[in-house]
Amino acid sequence: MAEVESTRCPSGSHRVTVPPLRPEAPLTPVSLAPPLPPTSVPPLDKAGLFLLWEQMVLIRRVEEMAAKAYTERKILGFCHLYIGQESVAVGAAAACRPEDRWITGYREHGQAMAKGVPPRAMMAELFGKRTGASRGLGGSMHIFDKNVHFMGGYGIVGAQCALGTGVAWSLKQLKTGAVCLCWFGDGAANQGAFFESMCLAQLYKLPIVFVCENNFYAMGTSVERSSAVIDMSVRGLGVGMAREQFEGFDVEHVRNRMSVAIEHARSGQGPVILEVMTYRHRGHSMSDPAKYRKPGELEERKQNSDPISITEERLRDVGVTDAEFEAVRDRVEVIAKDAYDFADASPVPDPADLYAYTYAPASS
Amino acid sequence: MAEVESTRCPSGSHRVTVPPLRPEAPLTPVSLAPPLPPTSVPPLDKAGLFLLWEQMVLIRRVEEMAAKAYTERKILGFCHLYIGQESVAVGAAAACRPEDRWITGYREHGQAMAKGVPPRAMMAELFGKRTGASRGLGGSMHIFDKNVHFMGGYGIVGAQCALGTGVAWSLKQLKTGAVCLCWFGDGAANQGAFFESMCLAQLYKLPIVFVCENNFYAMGTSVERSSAVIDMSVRGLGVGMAREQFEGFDVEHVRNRMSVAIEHARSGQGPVILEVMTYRHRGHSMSDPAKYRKPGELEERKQNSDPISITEERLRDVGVTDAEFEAVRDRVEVIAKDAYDFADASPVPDPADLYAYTYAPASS
Amino acid sequence: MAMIAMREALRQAMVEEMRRDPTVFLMGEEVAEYDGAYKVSQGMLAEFGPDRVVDTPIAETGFAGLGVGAAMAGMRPIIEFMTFNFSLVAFDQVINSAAKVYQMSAGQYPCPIVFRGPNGHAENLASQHSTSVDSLYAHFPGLKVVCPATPADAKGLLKTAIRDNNPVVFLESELMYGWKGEVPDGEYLIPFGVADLKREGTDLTLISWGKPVHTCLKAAEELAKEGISAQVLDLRSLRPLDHDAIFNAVAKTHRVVVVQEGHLFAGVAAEISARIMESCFDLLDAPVLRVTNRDVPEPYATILEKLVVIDPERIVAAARRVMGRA
Amino acid sequence: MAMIAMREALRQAMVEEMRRDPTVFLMGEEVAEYDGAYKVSQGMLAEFGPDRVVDTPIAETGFAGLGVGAAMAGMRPIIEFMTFNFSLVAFDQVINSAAKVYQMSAGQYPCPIVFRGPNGHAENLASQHSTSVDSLYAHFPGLKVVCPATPADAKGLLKTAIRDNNPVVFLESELMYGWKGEVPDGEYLIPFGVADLKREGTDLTLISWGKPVHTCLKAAEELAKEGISAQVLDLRSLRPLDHDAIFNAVAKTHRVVVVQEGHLFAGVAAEISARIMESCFDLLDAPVLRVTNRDVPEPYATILEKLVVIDPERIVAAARRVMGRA
Ligand SMILES: Cc1ncc(C[n+]2csc(CCOP(=O)(O)OP(=O)(O)O)c2C)c(N)n1
Ligand SMILES: Cc1ncc(C[n+]2csc(CCOP(=O)(O)OP(=O)(O)O)c2C)c(N)n1
Ligand SMILES: [Mg+2]
Ligand SMILES: [Mg+2]
Repeated sequence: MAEVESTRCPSGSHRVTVPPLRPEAPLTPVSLAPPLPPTSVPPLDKAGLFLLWEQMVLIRRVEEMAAKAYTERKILGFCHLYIGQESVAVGAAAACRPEDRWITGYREHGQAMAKGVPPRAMMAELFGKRTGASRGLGGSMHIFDKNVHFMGGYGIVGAQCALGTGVAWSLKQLKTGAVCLCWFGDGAANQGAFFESMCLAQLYKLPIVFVCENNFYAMGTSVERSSAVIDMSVRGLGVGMAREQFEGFDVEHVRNRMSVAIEHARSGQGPVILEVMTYRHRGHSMSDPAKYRKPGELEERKQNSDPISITEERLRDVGVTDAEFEAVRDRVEVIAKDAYDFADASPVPDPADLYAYTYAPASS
Repeated sequence: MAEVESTRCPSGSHRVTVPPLRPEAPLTPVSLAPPLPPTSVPPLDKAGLFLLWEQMVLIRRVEEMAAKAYTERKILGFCHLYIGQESVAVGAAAACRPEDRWITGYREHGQAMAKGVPPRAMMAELFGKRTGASRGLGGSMHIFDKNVHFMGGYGIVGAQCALGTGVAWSLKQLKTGAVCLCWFGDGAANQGAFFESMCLAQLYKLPIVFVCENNFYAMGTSVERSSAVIDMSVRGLGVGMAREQFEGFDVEHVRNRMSVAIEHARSGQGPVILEVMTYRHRGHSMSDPAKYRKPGELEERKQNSDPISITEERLRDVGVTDAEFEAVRDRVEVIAKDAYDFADASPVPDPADLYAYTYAPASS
Repeated sequence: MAMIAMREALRQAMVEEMRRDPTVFLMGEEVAEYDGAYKVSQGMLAEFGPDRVVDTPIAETGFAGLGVGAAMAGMRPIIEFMTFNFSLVAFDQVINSAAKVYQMSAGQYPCPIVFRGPNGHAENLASQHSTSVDSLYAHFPGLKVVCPATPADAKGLLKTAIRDNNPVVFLESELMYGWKGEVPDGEYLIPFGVADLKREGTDLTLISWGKPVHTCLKAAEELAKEGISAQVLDLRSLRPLDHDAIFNAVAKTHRVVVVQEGHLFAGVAAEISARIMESCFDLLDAPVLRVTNRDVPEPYATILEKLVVIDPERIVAAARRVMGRA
Repeated sequence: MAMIAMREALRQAMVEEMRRDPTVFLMGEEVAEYDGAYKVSQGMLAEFGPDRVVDTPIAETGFAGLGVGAAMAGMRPIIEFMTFNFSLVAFDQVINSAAKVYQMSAGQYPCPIVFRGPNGHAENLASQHSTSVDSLYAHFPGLKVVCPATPADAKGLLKTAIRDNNPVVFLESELMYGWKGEVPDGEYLIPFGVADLKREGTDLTLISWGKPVHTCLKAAEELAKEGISAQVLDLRSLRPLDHDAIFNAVAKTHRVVVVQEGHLFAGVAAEISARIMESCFDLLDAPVLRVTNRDVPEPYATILEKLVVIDPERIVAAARRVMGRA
C-alpha cells in the first residue's frame, strides 16, 4: 500500500527548466490615505489665545491642588495628572462644538475640564464625594458629565476606542452632525481594541477622530521600547485611515490641526487618526517617581516645551501685560481653591448610592 | 465666588492677531519598510514542479474524499475545505525546512498535509478516530502533528497569530534557526489578536512570517465588505513590518516569494507579513451553499485560477505526458482511498482518552 | 397560537421591536447579507436596510464595544455573537464596559444593549466551540442573563431584553433554532426574574434553564415510569433570579436536582445549590445534586462527546439518588 | 527561617527557578526596567538580562498568547498581568488556547505556563480595577488555579507552578505584597491540592484562600472572645481542590462559613458550599454560609467601598448565624 512520504517538503535543490509564469513584483501598489489639507480656521486673536492660556492655567492649578490633596490623603487610589499636556485638550476643545462627544482614558482631568466639566464636580469626584461628577462612585479614572457630553474616563487601556466608535456610530445614525473625539495614549496604541476600532470606524466611515497623545511614556516604558514604530498615527495606514502627526505644545497649532481633522470627520469623509506629541511633567500616577527619564530630559522639556510658557511668550509678544496675567492667575486661583474647598466640604456618598447604580430602572 | 464658565470652549470667532508659532506640515515623514528583494532561489526543474503538482493533487483528492465522507456522516461538525488554495500551502512547504513550525486556523487540511501530516492521520482525525492526528479529540479544526512541527489548527479566528508569535519567540531564544509560518485568513486580519501579534513580533524582531491567505471571503463576507483596505499585508505598515502581496495560484511563484520572506525572517531581520491572493472553490464549511459569490465568479476562477490546472499546463509545456500525469493520479488515488479506508476501519477513541488529556502529567 | 421555530420567534421579537423603535439595530457577523449564520435574522436586511442590520468584520472586541458606545449615545443595539464562544474575545468589553458604565457614571449613561447568540454545546465542534458562558456572565452584577427554553419564552424574553435599559446577555442554543413550539398571537412580553414551572410534580424538582430544560422534561418522563413525580422548573433568567419560585419548589418537593450545561466548578448550578442550602436547609430531605458536563474540555469524537454532555440518563440517576433509590 | 515580604518570596521563587532552568522567563508590562509595577521582579533584569526578563507593550492578548506559543515550543514562560483585571482582555487566550491546547493536540503540546499577578480588591480603585477572577478561571478544566495567603506558601507554590506542565493561574494580592512572614530556608516546594489548616478550632470552620484567609484569622480571634472556637482552612489551590481537607473539616466542626473575595453569584464559594452539601449533608449541623463582596461593581469612595468588601465583622456575623447565635 502506498505510503505518505510523497507529501513531505521537496528538497528544493532542483535545476532550472520551467519558465516562471508571473512577474515577481508585488501586485497592487499601496495607496495611502492622502494627507489632511492645511488649516482653514482663522487664526486666533489676542483675546482668543488669552482665553486658551487661562484654561490651561486653570487646569494646571486644579491638578496641582489635586496633587496636594493626594498627599493629604483626601484623594486615594490612582491619580494620573495631565500636567504638561494641557495644550492638547484645550486646543482640541477650541476646535470642537459643544455637542461633540469626548471619551478617553484615566488621565482625563484636563480633558474633562477643557470639555466643560466644572472644576468643583471634578475635584469632588477625586475626593469621592456625593457632589462629584460621578457621585463618588468613579473617582479619578471615571469622570463623567453628560451635560457637557464628556462620556467618561475608563481604566482599561484602549477599551474606550471601541466605545468611542460606537458613540460615533450613533452620532451618525441619529444625524446629529456631532463628532466623537476619542482619546488614548501611545501605550494604548498597542491594544487590539484600538486596532479593531480603527478597522470598524474606517469601514463604516464614522465621524470620529482618534487622538493619540504621545507623551513619550506608557508608565515606565518609553515609546521606542514599546513599539517598532514611534509615530502612532502610522497605525492608521494599515486600515486606510487619514492620519497626521504634529507637535502639541502650541495650543493654537493644536486647535488648527484638530479643526481640520474634526471637519474631515464631520463632513462625512470618515475618521482621522492624529498623533499629538506632548509630554507629561509628573510621574505616571502619584506613586511613580519617574526614574526612567533620561537625565535632564524633564528640565529640558519644562524649559522648552511647556505649553503654558509657550503661549505666555506669544501673548507677551502681542502685548499682554504682567498685570493682565496676574489678574487671570488670581481668578484661576480662586476657582481652583473653591473647587478644593467645595470638594472638601461636600458630604460623602450615601450608602444607598451603592445599590442605586448597579442597574438602570426598567422603564426608559 | 467665581464660577466655572471660563473652562468651556471658546466660540472660535476671534480675529487674526497672533502669529502662528509652528509650520503646519506633519512632523515626521512616514518611513515604510523597504520592499522585499527579488527571489534568489533557483527556479524549479521539471521534476521539482511535478512533485509540487502531485502534492496539490493529493491534497485535493484527500479533501474530496473528506467531502464524500461528510455527506456519509462519517465526518461531523465543521469541515472547512482548502480546495482551490493548494498552491499556497504546497508552495510554502517547498520554501521551508523541516524544522520550521507551522500554525494555522481551522481550514488546515491542506496545510497539514503540505507540512507532512500523513493523509491517514489526518483523515482518521476527521473521522474522530483513535488513530487520528489528535486521537479524535480535535477533529477537522484541530489537527496537530508534533513529528512534522505542525502546531495545530485553531478555531478562534486570529488567536493563532499570538501563539505563532510565541512559537517564534522560543525558536529565537532556543537558537534553533527555525522560522514560524503563521497562517490566517483575510477575515482574521480584523482581529485584535493579529494586530497585537504584529506589534510584538516586530518589536522583538521574531523569526515569523505571517501568511494571510486572502481567499476573497470570510464566510459570506467578501473582503471589500469587511475591510476598508483589501490588501491585508498593508496592515503591516502600521507596525513597520516588511510586507508583500502576491497572487498565489502559481505554486512556484508562491515558493519563490515565500523563500524570500522566510529567508528574511530566518536571517534575523524580523518578521514579514504576506498576503497571498487565492480562492476557495467550496463553501466556507460543508453547510455553506456560498450564494454570496457573483454570478459566474466561481466558474471563472476554476477556469483561470485553478492552481492544479495552471501547473499542469506549465508541465505540459515542458513535456510531461498524459501517461505521466495518469500514473501520478493513480498513485494519489491509492493514497487518498487508503486514507479513507484506514480512517473508516480505525477504532473510535477509548473513553479513557476523555480524561487523559485535560492535564499533562506533573513531571516533565 | 402559531407553531413556529425558535429562530423565527427570535426574529419576530427583533422585527417587532425594530418596527416599534427606530433606535434598535442588529449588528454582528453575517447577520445581514448572509441572513445570519443560523438564519435567525433571515429577511431582516431586506426590511430594515444596511444601517439597521449591519454586517461586521471579525472584530468582536470592536463591535461589542461599538455596541456599548452606541447604547450610551442613545441607540439600542442588539449585538449578535455568531456563537458565544467568540464573546470570550470581547469579554473585557462586556464585563468592564457594558456591565459597569452605568455605575461608573453614577447613572448618567445607561447601557441598553442586548448581546445574543448561541451558547454552549452544539455537536462535534470540539473544545473551542462548545463553551457555556452562563456562569461567566451571571457572575457579574450589572448584567442581566436570560436563557429561554421555548420559542414562546424566547420571543417574550427577547422583546423584554431589547426594551431593558441594561446590558442583557441573551443565551440561545444552536441545536434549538429549528425546534418548534406554540407562540401566542399578538404582542406580549415576559418579565425577567419569573421562572416557569414547565411540568408539575410532587416528589422532586429538576431546576434548569435553556436547552437542558428539555433534557429535564425527558428525564421526568422516565422518572414517571418509575413512579417518581418530578416537576421541572425553568428559571428563564439567571440575573435576576426567581428566588421565590426556587424556594416554593423546595418547600413543595424537598428534593432538588439542578441541571446545567457547561462546567461544574463554580457554575450557576453551584449557586442555586448554595442558595437553597442557605435559605431552605430545613426543608431539604436530601442534598441538592447537580448534573453538569464532565470536567473536561469537550472532545470532537461522538463517543467521547456523549460522555461529556448531560443526558436524561444522568438526570434520572441523580434523581434516583436524591429520592434515596440509588 | 527569614522574615520576608510576599513580593520577595515571589521573587525568590522566580529567581531560583530561572537559575535552575534556562527555559524559564518572565514577561509582562514593566517587569524589567521598572522592576515591576509592584516591584515583585526587582533586580531580576540585572541578573537575567532582557531576553529573560522582558518588558512588553500593553498588549495582553498578544503577550498572553505569545506565552502559550512559547510554552508549546519548549520554554516555560511566567506571564505577569500587571493586575488580573487586564487578563480579561486576554481571556480568550487563557481559556481557549492555554487551557485547551494539551487536550486538542491529544497530549502532543503541553503548555507549561504561569499567569501571575495581583487579583481582586486593592483600595479605592473603583470598578474596573477591582475584579476577582478566581471564579472565572477555576471554572475551566485544563487550568490550575493557585492563591497563596502567606510568603512561605507563595514561594513554595510558585516554584511548583513554574515546574508544572500545565497552565497555572497564580493569584496574588496587591495589598499583600508588603506583608511579611517566615519563609523556610533552602529550597522547598508545596504541592497543589493540599489545603493548610492555618488555625485549629472545634466549633466551626472558616474556609478561604488568598488574602481573605487573614480576614478569617482576625474573625477567628474575635469569635474566640465570644467563646466560639473557629478553625481556618486555607485551600491554597482551587484547582486542584483538596476535597479531603474540606470534608475532614466538616466532619470535625459540622459548621462552615466559606469566605471569598469577589462576587457571590456562581463564585468559588458556591462551589465549596454545593460540594459540602453533596458529600457531607448528614454531617452538617447548619447550612454552609458564604461571605463575599456585595453584589455591586466596586465603588471608589472609601465609605462605600468598605460596605462592599468582606471584613471580619461580616465573617463573625455569619459565624454566629451558623452557630445559631444570631
Ligand atoms: C488593558 C490594560 N493593561 C494595563 C493597564 C495598566 N496601565 C494603566 S495606564 C498604563 C500606561 C498607559 O500608557 P499610555 O497609553 O501611553 O497613556 P498615558 O498614561 O501615557 O497617558 C498601563 C500599562 C491597564 N489599565 N489596562
Ligand atoms: C473570534 C471568532 N469569531 C468568529 C468566528 C466564526 N468564524 C469562523 S471562520 C470565520 C471566517 C473567517 O474568514 P477568513 O479569516 O477569511 O478565513 P477563511 O475561512 O476564508 O479561510 C468566522 C467568522 C470564529 N471562529 N472566531
Ligand atoms: Mg503615554
Ligand atoms: Mg477568507
